[in-house]
Amino acid sequence: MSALLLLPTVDPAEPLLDAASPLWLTLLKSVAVFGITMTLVPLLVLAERRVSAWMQYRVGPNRVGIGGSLQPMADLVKMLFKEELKPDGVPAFLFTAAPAIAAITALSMMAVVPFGGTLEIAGRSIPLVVADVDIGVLAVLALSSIGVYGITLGGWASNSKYSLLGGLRSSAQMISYELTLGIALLSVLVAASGPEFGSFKLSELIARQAESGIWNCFKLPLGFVLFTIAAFAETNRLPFDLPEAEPELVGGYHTEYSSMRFGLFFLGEYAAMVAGSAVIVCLFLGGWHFPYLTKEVAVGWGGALTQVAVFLAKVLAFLFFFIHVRWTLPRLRYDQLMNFGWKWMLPLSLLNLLFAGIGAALGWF
Amino acid sequence: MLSETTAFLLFSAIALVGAVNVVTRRNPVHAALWLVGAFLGVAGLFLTLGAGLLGAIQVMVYAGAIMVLFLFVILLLNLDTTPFEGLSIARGASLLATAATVALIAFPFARARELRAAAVPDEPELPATAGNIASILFHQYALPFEVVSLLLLIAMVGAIHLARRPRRDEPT
Amino acid sequence: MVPQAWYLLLSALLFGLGIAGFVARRNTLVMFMSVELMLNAANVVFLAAARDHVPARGSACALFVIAVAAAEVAVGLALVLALFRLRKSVQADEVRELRA
Amino acid sequence: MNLVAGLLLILPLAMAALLGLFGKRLHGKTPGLLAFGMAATCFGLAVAAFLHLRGLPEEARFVEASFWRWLDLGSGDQRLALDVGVWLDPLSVTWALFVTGVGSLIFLYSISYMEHEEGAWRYFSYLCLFLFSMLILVLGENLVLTFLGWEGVGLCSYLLIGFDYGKEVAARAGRKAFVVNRIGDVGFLIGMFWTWKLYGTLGHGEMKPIMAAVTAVPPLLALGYFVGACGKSAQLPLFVWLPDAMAGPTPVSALIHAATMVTAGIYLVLRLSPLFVAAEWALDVVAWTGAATALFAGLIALRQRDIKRVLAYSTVSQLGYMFLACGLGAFGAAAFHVITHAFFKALLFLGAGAVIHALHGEQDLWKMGGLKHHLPKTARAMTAGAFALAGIFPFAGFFSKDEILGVAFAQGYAGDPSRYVLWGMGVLTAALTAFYTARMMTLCFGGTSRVDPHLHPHEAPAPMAIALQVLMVASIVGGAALGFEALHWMPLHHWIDPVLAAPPHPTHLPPALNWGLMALAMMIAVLAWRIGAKWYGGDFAPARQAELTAPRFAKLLQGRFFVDELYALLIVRPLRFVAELCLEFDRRVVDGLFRGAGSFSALLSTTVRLAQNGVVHAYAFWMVVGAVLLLTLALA
Amino acid sequence: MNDLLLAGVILGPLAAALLLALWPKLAPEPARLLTLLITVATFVASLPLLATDAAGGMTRELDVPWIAALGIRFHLGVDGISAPLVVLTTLLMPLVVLASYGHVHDRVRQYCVLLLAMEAGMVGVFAALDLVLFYVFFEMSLIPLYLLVGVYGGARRTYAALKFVLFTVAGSLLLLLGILYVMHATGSADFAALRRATLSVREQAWLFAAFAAAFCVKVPLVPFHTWLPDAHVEAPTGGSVILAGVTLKMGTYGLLRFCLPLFPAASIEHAPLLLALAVVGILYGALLAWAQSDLKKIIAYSSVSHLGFVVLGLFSLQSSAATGATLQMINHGLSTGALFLLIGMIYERAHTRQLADFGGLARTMPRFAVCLVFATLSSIGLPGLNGFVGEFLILIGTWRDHPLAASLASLGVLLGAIYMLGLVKGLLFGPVGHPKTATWRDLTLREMATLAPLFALMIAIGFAPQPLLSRIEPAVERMLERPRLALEASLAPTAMPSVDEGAPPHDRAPGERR
Repeated sequence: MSALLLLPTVDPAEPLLDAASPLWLTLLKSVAVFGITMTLVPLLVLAERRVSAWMQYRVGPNRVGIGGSLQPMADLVKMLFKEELKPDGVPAFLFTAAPAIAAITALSMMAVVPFGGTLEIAGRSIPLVVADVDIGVLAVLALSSIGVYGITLGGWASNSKYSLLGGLRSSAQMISYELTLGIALLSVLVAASGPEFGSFKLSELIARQAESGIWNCFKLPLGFVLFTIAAFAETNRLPFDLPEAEPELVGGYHTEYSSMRFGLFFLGEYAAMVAGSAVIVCLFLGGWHFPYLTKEVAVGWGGALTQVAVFLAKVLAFLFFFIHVRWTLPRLRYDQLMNFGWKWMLPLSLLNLLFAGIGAALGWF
Repeated sequence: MLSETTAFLLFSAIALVGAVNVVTRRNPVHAALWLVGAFLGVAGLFLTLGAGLLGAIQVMVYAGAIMVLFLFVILLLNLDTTPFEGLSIARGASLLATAATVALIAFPFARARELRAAAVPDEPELPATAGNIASILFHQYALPFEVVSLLLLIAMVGAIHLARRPRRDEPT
Repeated sequence: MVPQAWYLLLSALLFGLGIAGFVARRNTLVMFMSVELMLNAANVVFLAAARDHVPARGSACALFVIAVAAAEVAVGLALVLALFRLRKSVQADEVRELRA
Repeated sequence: MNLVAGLLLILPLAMAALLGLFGKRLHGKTPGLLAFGMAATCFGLAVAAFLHLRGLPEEARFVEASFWRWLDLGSGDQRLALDVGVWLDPLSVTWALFVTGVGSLIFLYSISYMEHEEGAWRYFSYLCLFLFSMLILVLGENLVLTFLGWEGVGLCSYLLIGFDYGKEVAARAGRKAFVVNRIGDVGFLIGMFWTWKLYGTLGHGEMKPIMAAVTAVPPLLALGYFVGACGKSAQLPLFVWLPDAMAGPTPVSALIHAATMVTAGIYLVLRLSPLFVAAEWALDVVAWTGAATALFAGLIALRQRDIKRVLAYSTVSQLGYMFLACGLGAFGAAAFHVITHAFFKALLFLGAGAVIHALHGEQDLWKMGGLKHHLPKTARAMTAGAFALAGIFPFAGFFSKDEILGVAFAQGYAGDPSRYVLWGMGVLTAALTAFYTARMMTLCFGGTSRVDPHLHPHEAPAPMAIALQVLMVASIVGGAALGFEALHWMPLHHWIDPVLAAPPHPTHLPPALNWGLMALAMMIAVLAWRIGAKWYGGDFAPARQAELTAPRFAKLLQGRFFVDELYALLIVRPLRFVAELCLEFDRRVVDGLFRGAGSFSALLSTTVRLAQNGVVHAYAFWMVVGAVLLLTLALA
Repeated sequence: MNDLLLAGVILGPLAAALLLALWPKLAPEPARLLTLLITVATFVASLPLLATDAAGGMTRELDVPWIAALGIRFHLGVDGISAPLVVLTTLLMPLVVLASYGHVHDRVRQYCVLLLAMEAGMVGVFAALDLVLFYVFFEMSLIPLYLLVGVYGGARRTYAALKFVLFTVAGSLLLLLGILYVMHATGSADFAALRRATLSVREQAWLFAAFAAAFCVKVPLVPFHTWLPDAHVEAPTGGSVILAGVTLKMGTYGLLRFCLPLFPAASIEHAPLLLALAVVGILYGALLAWAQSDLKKIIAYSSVSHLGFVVLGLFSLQSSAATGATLQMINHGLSTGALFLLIGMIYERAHTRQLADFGGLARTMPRFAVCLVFATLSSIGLPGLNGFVGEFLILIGTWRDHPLAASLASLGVLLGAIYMLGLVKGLLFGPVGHPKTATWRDLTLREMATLAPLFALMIAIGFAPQPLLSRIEPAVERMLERPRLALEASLAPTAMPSVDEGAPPHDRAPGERR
């Protein structure tokens, strides 16, 4: 029997994570990323209410702080101190776990997004990304598919027909569009890698775009459009926000939720928006690269800051686009939504993939 | 700190606990969720084994798609919790059988593998990167690949046909 | 380098639990889940074995297993759905008509 | 000469075929006349052959003519070459002579006898076929042809006995005759096989030198032939068919069951006499069987009511005498008795036929009597035949029978006491013969008439009368003409003995003793005749008296020793029981076995079906168990 | 040197069968007439086959590769043994068709198709010289007969047909196994090659058992005979005639053609057993026949008895006995064929087969009476007719080596007389049995025409068997060549010089026989 219980031999040469980024540096970076996203989300909420008001020729929240700037803080306080309502006959653990899953998956997507190039300080080059995992893009996809659980369980756990139907509908929608998302992403990968397969890493993609100078959105315009629409669907944003649409399903899956649990769902949704736009920026809009401003090589503080600034500018622009779309396009009925997803988006994305494939083979990119 | 052994122990613990609960939970939804846990544990194991792509696919396909399907079915049918069947003789016998299977599989494998572990790998080191997997998939296993694709098509058609709600004019 | 034997032992345990679930449980859905467990155990073995030889090939095989599992679940659940529609329950032992 | 022989065979066959196919269209007497014409020509041919052979020197006195090669198989010593051909030699010509001679007379007789029968053409066609068979039996070149004739005559007797379809009795008697003959034939067959095995040939010509040279012959071989002879010539174990054969028309009885067919057995024994001599104790068996049959049949004849049955049993008895003669080695005497017997027995049968014809089918002696006034000529003829049968001096029977007794006594005198017993049995049978012949004659012709009143018997028509007259003359003259041993006038012996085997132990009686014996025999015959006539002449008082003294013996005789019932009990019924048993065994066991196999598989399938009980878990469980077993197997 | 006559005789009827099968609109009567013409044409075509090779070799050979991969050849050929049997088959066929006018009135076209297919199958069996081809024809001839009995038969026809098939197929499966093994062991399925191939004694024992099993069921030898009476009772007249006339001969032909020459050592070893079975068959069959009350069953059991004689002849390993046995196969075909035709005729009139119901037919149906008596005499082996020649040769040959068996067998001749004459007496003589006897018409011209050829042949073979025997004997001797050598070797192992098994069988120059 002794032969059986072989003790595992520790092999120092092959640590799990590469030595270049010691644990504390990763923690630091993750705190930084978390901090940026957490600040962006309430601003986003405020921005959305202000922009939508501006678009509808009304004022929007301007009471709290100067011109409503502290409105997010007010919302936050509301969320925290409102009474936690829990309908009876509800599986307690799942009821609370569902919004948490939604929020966690959305936030953890950011870990993979590269904010900038590599920062060269004190002899240590620090890639400005939390975890540049070599299956980077796939992680995004994986997390988005886990996100579905949050909504589904949320719908089921609140023990009411509306929320159940809402939950199921939204998850069905997210799964359908996830397909298009994946294929569009694939086309980008194919285009980026050329005849020989490159890698899944976002930083690699950005480098490729910087190298050729042309952003992917120009190389694969159809891919860019499809990816954005799919992103909208993934985050249940307006044209596709039927599940929690007030008139039909009374708030969809988060009808029964109140205060902080609702807050988490809310956070999840907006964090997903931020992450979605960040990924789009990296894939199609050249990430932190700007034709003349940024340089690929490792840069000092100045260069890094410009890279991060460029990246954030692009993300904010895209977020504005998100909000803009919400208050312009009418809501899609559920069957239209599903039809559009399966009978239009999917074939087009396959076409795009074909185009990307041919292009990569012939070396257009 | 986060060396491979600890990762292995952590993930296998998750997987095992998940698996046990899947089998023992009376409420199918809980069972499903524990299964998701088990899948994530196994995905982790894949990572420790260096197969990153598999880990992602495992999460995407198993946890993301298959389990959602399960949840759909469970939720749509809103099954109530099944009363836990007592440990009848059949149950006992079956457990005994499983124990036997486990012992049989584990024991020789462990021994056999160790003996052959030393054997020189017959092919050049092929790390499980997406590129290598893809090349194997499309060169050596081209036929199985096509067959599986056909299988998936058939499964789709079959599933649709079976689960289709019969239209009014059709007999149920 | 965790020795392969441990992976195999783990997969054996998973497989055993899968069988236990499959054989012992009445509910068809749980039986399906246990089958998934078994398939996962198989995947683990694939990769564990491949790690010391040709890692890529292990993954390729695991991929096939996953594909097949997906197909199987699709059809299986469709059947369960049809069964439920017919019998209003998914207890395996209530469906005994298919008998010689 | 071949032509003569060929014709002898072809003519009867052709006539039989002719009558068989076109007989229906010929009416009245024509079929009979045609048949008689053919028979007469055959007789002429036989005489021609006889004369031709007399012309030849003694040792070359044979003619062999083979027409076509019937069978030729094997090579070297296992060669089996048989031709269809003729073998004429004194023995076969003698037989041919009296067969065709008596035969043509009976054909003549049958013309008028069968005049009113509607199937007459069929009758004559069978008779011609019979004549062909008898001739080929006698003239056949090898034993197989003899066997062909042997079965042919059996067949014809079957057809002729069963001639009158309607009568169930006739049908059964025919079948009985054929079957019993067939038992004999089996013996004949086995004999033939054995001969071929030992001597490699069956042809008479080829066997002659071999038989002459051979010293030790397995007795069973000879007995095989003897069984065949017993079957055909109705000896003790196999005689039961002859009395029943009387169910056939009377001329048939006369021709087949008195003159010709029954003598075939003797012919066979004579033809193979050297074999019998060489087979140590075979001849003794023949002798004793002959004597026993003679005595046995004689006893039964005493109390028979039917005139034809009396004659039938007397035939069996006389045949017994012939076999006794063969057994004693006096083959010539046997032949002599055969010929004389043919004459007077044919005469008696035809006479009886005339009587029955006159009484419109009445055969019971107790319903006859006083017929000598109505049928004077028939009565005279039958009396001559009766005297010949009884062995009274001038008549034929006396000489041949006496010769046989003489040989018996001589051998006893020469030192073998058992021969004396045989002689004693012979003498006793002679006495019995005389007695029952007298009884028959007086019951039939003498005494008061017990005939049915509105029957007025009339004399037999011309053809029948002629036949009777010729035979009467033959019965009277025949004996002395062919051989008066005491006077050393033995033309028949000189003619036939060279062909036959020399008697094993030749004896010679001093003339005085010879004459003494003849006188004794004569005296016994006359005495027995007078007693018989007296007993049955008047009011049967003495007969009834005798019955009272030995009632059980009388009933035994009356019931014919219950031989038929005995056979039925010992052979027929057990055989049928075995057959039934086999049938039951066959249906139940053999068939059951196979049907059982069928039901067993059905049983098997029901048990296996139980495993499919529809419970998914059971299937799962058994799958696992199977996997476990496989694994242990693989790993062990 | 391929000769197409044999192929013609086989494929002719087969093609005709197909033609008829695919011609639904053909009315019954023309179909029957067409079949009659075809069968007669086939008979005429098969006559030249009788000119067999004096040395006993194969004539009219057709050797064409059939399944080249397995080395199986479409190899046909006829010698002294199979030529007469083929001609017997082609002779019986037109008679069966002629007889069908009496009792087959519905589905006539299918009846003809079955007959033609069966004829092709049976001729194929006798002409095949390749083991696999033989097996194919062996099975092919089985199916139409099954349908014939199963569709056109009497009350329990399905039971009888199924039983018949199960028995035969069970046997022939063993045969197939045997053939496969032989092909595996010797590498070829061709008869000529196999006759020279040497197999170990143990192999031969097993193979002999397998081959003999299939053929004994077909013969049928006693333990396997229970299917025969059922099949006959339920079969239509035509079916019975063919079943008795030819199908049974396939068993004995198989024994002679395959068991004896291919497995000589095993043949001698098993000879006593088979002789015993044969003798039992003769006596047991005769006894059963006597205890029967159904006409057809009597004849069926008589067939068991007669074929017992044939097997006796074959396994006495005597050339004259084996020749007699082959002749007896043909005689039995003629006499039993005639008897079944006659019973069919009486059945068409009386619609009952119980012997007890009949009686006194001779008066009202004289022609029927004459024919029945004639056929009976031939069947019980009256000298002068064909039956006797066969039985005589068998018994005289067997007597040389097995006197006891031969004498017991000759008892069979006696029993034969008993039950057959019982049959004849029951039918023809005695008081009138069946009330409607008077109404029955005597044999019509057609019925007489059916019987005439059979009776003619009976007389011809009875009086002059030599032309036929001279053809059969050399072929039979060639078959018995190896078993006899093995027998002599086993009897006197030391004296005999080492026998070169492989030497081609030396032909006995015809001259040498004189």
